[in-house]
Amino acid sequence: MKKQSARRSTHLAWSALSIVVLVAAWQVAASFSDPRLLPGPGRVGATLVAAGLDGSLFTNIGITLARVFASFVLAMTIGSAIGIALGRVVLLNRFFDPWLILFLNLPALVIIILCYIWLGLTEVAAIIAVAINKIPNVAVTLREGGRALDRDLLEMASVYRIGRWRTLRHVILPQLTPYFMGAVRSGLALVWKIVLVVELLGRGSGVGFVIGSAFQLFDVSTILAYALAFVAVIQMIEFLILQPCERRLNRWRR
Amino acid sequence: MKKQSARRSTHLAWSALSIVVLVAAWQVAASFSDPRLLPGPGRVGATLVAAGLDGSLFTNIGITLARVFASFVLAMTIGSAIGIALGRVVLLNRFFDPWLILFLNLPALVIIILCYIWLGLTEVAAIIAVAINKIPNVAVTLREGGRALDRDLLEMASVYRIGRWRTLRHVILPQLTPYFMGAVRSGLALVWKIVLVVELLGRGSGVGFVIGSAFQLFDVSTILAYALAFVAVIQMIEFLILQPCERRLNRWRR
Amino acid sequence: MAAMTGLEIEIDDKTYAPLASAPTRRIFDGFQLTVDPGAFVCLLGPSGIGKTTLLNMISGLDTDYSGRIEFRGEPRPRMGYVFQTPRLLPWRTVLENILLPLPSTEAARRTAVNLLTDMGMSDTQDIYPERLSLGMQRRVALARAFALEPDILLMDEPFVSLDETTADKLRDLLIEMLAQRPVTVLFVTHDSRDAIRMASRIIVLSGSPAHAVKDIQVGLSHGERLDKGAIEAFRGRFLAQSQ
Amino acid sequence: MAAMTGLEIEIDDKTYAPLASAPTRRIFDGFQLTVDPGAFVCLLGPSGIGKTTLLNMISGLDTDYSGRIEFRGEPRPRMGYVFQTPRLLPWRTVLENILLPLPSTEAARRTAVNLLTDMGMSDTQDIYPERLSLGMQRRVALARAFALEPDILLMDEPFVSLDETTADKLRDLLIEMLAQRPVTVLFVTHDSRDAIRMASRIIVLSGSPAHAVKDIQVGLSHGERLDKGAIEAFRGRFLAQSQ
Amino acid sequence: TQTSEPLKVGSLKFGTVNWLLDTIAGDKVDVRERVRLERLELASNQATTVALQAGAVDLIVSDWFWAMRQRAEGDSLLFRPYSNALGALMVPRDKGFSSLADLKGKRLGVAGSALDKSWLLLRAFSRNKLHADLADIAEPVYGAPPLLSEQLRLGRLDGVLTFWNFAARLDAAGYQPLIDMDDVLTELGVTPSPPLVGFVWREELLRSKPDQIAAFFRAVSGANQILKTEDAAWERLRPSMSIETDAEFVRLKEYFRAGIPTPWGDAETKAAERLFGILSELGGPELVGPRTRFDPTLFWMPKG
Ligand SMILES: Nc1ncnc2c1ncn2[C@@H]1O[C@H](COP(=O)(O)OP(=O)(O)OP(=O)(O)O)[C@@H](O)[C@H]1O
Ligand SMILES: Nc1ncnc2c1ncn2[C@@H]1O[C@H](COP(=O)(O)OP(=O)(O)OP(=O)(O)O)[C@@H](O)[C@H]1O
Ligand SMILES: [Mg+2]
Ligand SMILES: [Mg+2]
Repeated sequence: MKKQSARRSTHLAWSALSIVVLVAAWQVAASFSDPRLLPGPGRVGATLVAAGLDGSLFTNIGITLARVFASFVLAMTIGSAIGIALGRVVLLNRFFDPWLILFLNLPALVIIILCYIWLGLTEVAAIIAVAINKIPNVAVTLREGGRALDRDLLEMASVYRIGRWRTLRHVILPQLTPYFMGAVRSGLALVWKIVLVVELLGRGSGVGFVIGSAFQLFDVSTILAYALAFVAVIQMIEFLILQPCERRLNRWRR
Repeated sequence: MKKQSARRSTHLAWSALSIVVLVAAWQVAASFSDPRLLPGPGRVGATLVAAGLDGSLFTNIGITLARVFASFVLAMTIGSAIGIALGRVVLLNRFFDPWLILFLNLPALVIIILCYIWLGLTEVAAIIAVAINKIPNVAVTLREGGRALDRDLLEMASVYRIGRWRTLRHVILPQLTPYFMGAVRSGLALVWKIVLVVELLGRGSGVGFVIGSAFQLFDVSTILAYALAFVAVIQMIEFLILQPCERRLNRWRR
Repeated sequence: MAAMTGLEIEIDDKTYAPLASAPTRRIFDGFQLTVDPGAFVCLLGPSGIGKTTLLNMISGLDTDYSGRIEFRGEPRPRMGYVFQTPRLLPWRTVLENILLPLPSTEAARRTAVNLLTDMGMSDTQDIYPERLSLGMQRRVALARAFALEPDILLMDEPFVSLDETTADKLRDLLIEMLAQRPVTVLFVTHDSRDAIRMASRIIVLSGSPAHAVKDIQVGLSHGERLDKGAIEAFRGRFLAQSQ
Repeated sequence: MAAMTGLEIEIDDKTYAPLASAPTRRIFDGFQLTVDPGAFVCLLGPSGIGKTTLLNMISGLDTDYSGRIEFRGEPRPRMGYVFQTPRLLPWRTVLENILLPLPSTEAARRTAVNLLTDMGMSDTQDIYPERLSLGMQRRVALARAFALEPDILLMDEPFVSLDETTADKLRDLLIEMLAQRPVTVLFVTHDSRDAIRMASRIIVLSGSPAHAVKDIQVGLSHGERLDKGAIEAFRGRFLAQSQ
Repeated sequence: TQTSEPLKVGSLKFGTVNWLLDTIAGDKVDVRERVRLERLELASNQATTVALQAGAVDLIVSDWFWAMRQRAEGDSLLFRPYSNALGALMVPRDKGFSSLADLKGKRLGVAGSALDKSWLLLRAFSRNKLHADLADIAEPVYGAPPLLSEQLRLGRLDGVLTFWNFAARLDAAGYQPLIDMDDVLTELGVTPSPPLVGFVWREELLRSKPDQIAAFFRAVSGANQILKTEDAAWERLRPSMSIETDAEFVRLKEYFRAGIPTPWGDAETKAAERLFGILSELGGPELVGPRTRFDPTLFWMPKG
């Protein structure tokens, strides 16, 4: 029966230890290889500081983050709605299953090109392209959740006629939490990766743009610096938003 | 109480209808736009037939499919093991959570470049690169599943001392089925998309390579033809493997 | 005051599909039952005969049968169903669970809290159900059904997992509720004493497919119902050979 | 033959952490109980007092208490636990559920099938549990515990949801099993008749934190146990005021 | 005084086109020629073609095969050379490779794919010279140019056929061209060797922004002139060239200067037609496109 804050701080200690070990492993690996090919933490750190000082790091991460955020929200909302509907209504699923498989497996490239061509090389096109890429993934995950719902509770909801909205809110959504959290986590990652491609193919700013350019010059240090900076941001989101959220949502568990 | 076969055939009818509607929608969209930018079903079909006749379609799809399959199996096995372990053992999760987030968010490009650099431009490097990209996604999904396990049943298993292996097989894995199926579906799609990138960057064959070349020539028709051919393969896998499998696994549900 | 609700049940055939290697089970075949408005009907019968199935059909959960089930009085009566397991939402607190089917008014809240207090669970209203003992969860499920002020109350062995004192208290609560509002009750139990103590009519099911082997009007007075001797006597007279 | 297993229980403190806005509940505080090898101990007590908690601690599921629970005879006795809910694996058939804790031998399989037959469930062995009635599921859970040939048998209200005939059959089965092998039984029930009929010792829990308010050796003969009058008399004498 | 609309140019952020555009801006050639340029910098070659298709830019740099194919598909593009520089087959200086024959059994990196134009030409060349297909006697490894350069440096490859800017950097790092694409073309009878890459834009642009186009090309040749003769202009570019060694800088400058194109004339068109013939024979419709015929009207020659 530790206190809340004590638990929080041992948790942080573990994370810190983990990161230290990771960096050490990286350092060891780097010391065995050409610094051009795998620059060590020091070198990447220096690149990071330089990019931070001239401001380009923050601008680019900021821009990318805004795109990630916008398309993530769009994709999660639409994807969850589609997934739950398909998971609950058999006929809908029968009909739309092939569509889902199509969009799930359409290469990102195809969707991105078509979006850019149709909507122009604009911010809106970029965000829609990313969202379209991600929506089927969310839908597929939540559809599984929608199928695995507890029948006892659904029956209870139907006998007590609590209505669609309350059923959704009190009976269905809480059961989907783990699926949703899974979709959020791998979704955030996926969206960010697609944003990179989208930026590579048609934006003149953002981390994807920087990484793409750095790849042309084979500047691994810059690639890693930007990638890690973004990972750090996600790590923060995980700590400050996702985990507290999850703790709250799982409070009821024995 | 319809017979099994009748049910199967109405199911097929629905799918057929769905695909017909999809193609019709595509035709309509295509007729409103430049055939270079969005070729209609006829044109893409012609490309498909041509590619099929000269055999390149089958070779390339075959090669890509082999890569998809190898990396998929690798990623699902390792990813599930990691996910379940992290979901069940709190300390492991505390320690490895930052690693997972790192690998989850490392851009595909970074992993692919590093793999190619370290292992050479080889088949093994390609498959490992794809697997490393996918493993964290599987792990994250299954970790959520591992956390949401029914505690009553786990307690039963522990009191009756049925052992680790039986607990895993009879108590844990069946509960993870929906998470696993979600991971399989979005996983297959993701792996195929990463294989495309991997082929684009360092292989001289496969669908990704063809699509990459077609993209350079802005040959949307070939891109769509290959993408759709692959989607058709996945659709077959869905029908012939995943759905029967799922029906079997869900037999027990009321 | 709501119109009283009667029930007309006519099940021509209820069969569960043979699944896996299980044999087809025909549960009901030409089963008929008419329940008068305001009646308190107890269903007795061996385990696995189809009592829960019957309640599920009445509640509308199970529609996969041929026959008809009609309500008289209210066409869409308010229904309370105390399932055989508590079926609480584990992610909602006790109070939230009870309030779930109710309108979000202060009055509803007061009713719920009072019910909990009457059931001896006043200090649990903010607890999540998995932290309660099973008997406590059952009481919450009962409170949920009572709070709704149902026209028809289906109860599937509501008083198991409860000690005799608590069960008595709940019986009183139920009887009190029935005295205030007219409710038609279908009450499944394995405890024939329970049945005699409360029912206006006892139906004993038996056989496969199930049919009513006994259909007894319980004409005991309030006083007799409180007298253990009278109950045992009734039991000896009507139910001794039934099971 | 396995050594008989006794139990030594000394719980200094068992408290559930206060969660959300629920108050801290101290369930046991200086609770002591010694169970002789081969005893059949019935635990009676109001709902929510801590009976299940006690069984969970004995079974090793709950280790979050201060105190000690020791087995005498076997240090790691084979344990059968009939939980308050059936806890069957819904994705395994009835037979697979029973075989789960057993070695994969033909003998084990025969035992399981025979037990099912004795419980009147011979035709259900290949059915998935969710297709059974609750009473049938409970019987499967009982079969699982019996098939294991346990040294200690913990039973949490095993005979609820069963009609009186079936319950009697199961009681006989249990008694038969006890006659063949020495088993130490802890049996939670709310049915004092059940307790008197079977127990060698009855412990009545009460209060918060819980303590034994009565600890009765039941010295009835086999004949008396079958006699309803004797049981009612015993009940009147020892348990009347207990609840 | 500039009231006209700007000309939108799409280019690779670290591409060589940017050196030209930077010089135009740095030496105020644009002001002199009275053209306003709006630059969209992108991160990959594909991105520039997408930008052109999506109408986000007026003008990009690409190769004329691509443009001709698009033209055959109905997209009326025009082309004007930007650089004569072609790729080269780079090998380590110290391994004693002196001719193609030495590459027998070696691992050979090929930028792009099996359908890369330089690779097809090199194979034709080897068939002429060695009477053997290079694809058979050597082991080709296809990949992205940056990856190939690294593999070569790591010694995992014995030679790399790559684009000129990658070749230049390799040249500075201890590698030499074993064979230049110029020589290959000459051997195959394509003379003068026509530039492959150039500016590509839509015909409409000649109507909507005719003055800007003319002025832009004047500015381009002005800037080329500056880059050809003045080292100071290069010093200004140096920070954005991501140079690691002085040698790299020198090589890049040399290669660039060597590639500054001469005006396109009829001889070039002839050579291009011949090249097209060879390549469509080697690569088939997959390379040039099923509907593509050689179309001399692609090559824009300003009047006067
Ligand atoms: N979903 C189902 N699929 C197939 N068979 C079922 C299903 N539900 C119940 N049954 C069968 O129907 C019969 C009646 O079940 P029901 O649950 O109605 O019994 P019950 O009278 O309520 O028994 P109990 O007193 O044990 O609760 C049982 O034999 C059971 O095996
Ligand atoms: N996981 C838990 N967290 C917090 N409190 C709990 C938890 N489990 C049980 N309790 C509390 O402990 C008390 C005893 O619970 P227990 O389940 O042991 O009761 P019981 O005697 O078995 O009751 P019943 O006869 O109703 O099954 C109850 O008041 C319950 O609220
Ligand atoms: Mg039942
Ligand atoms: Mg209990």
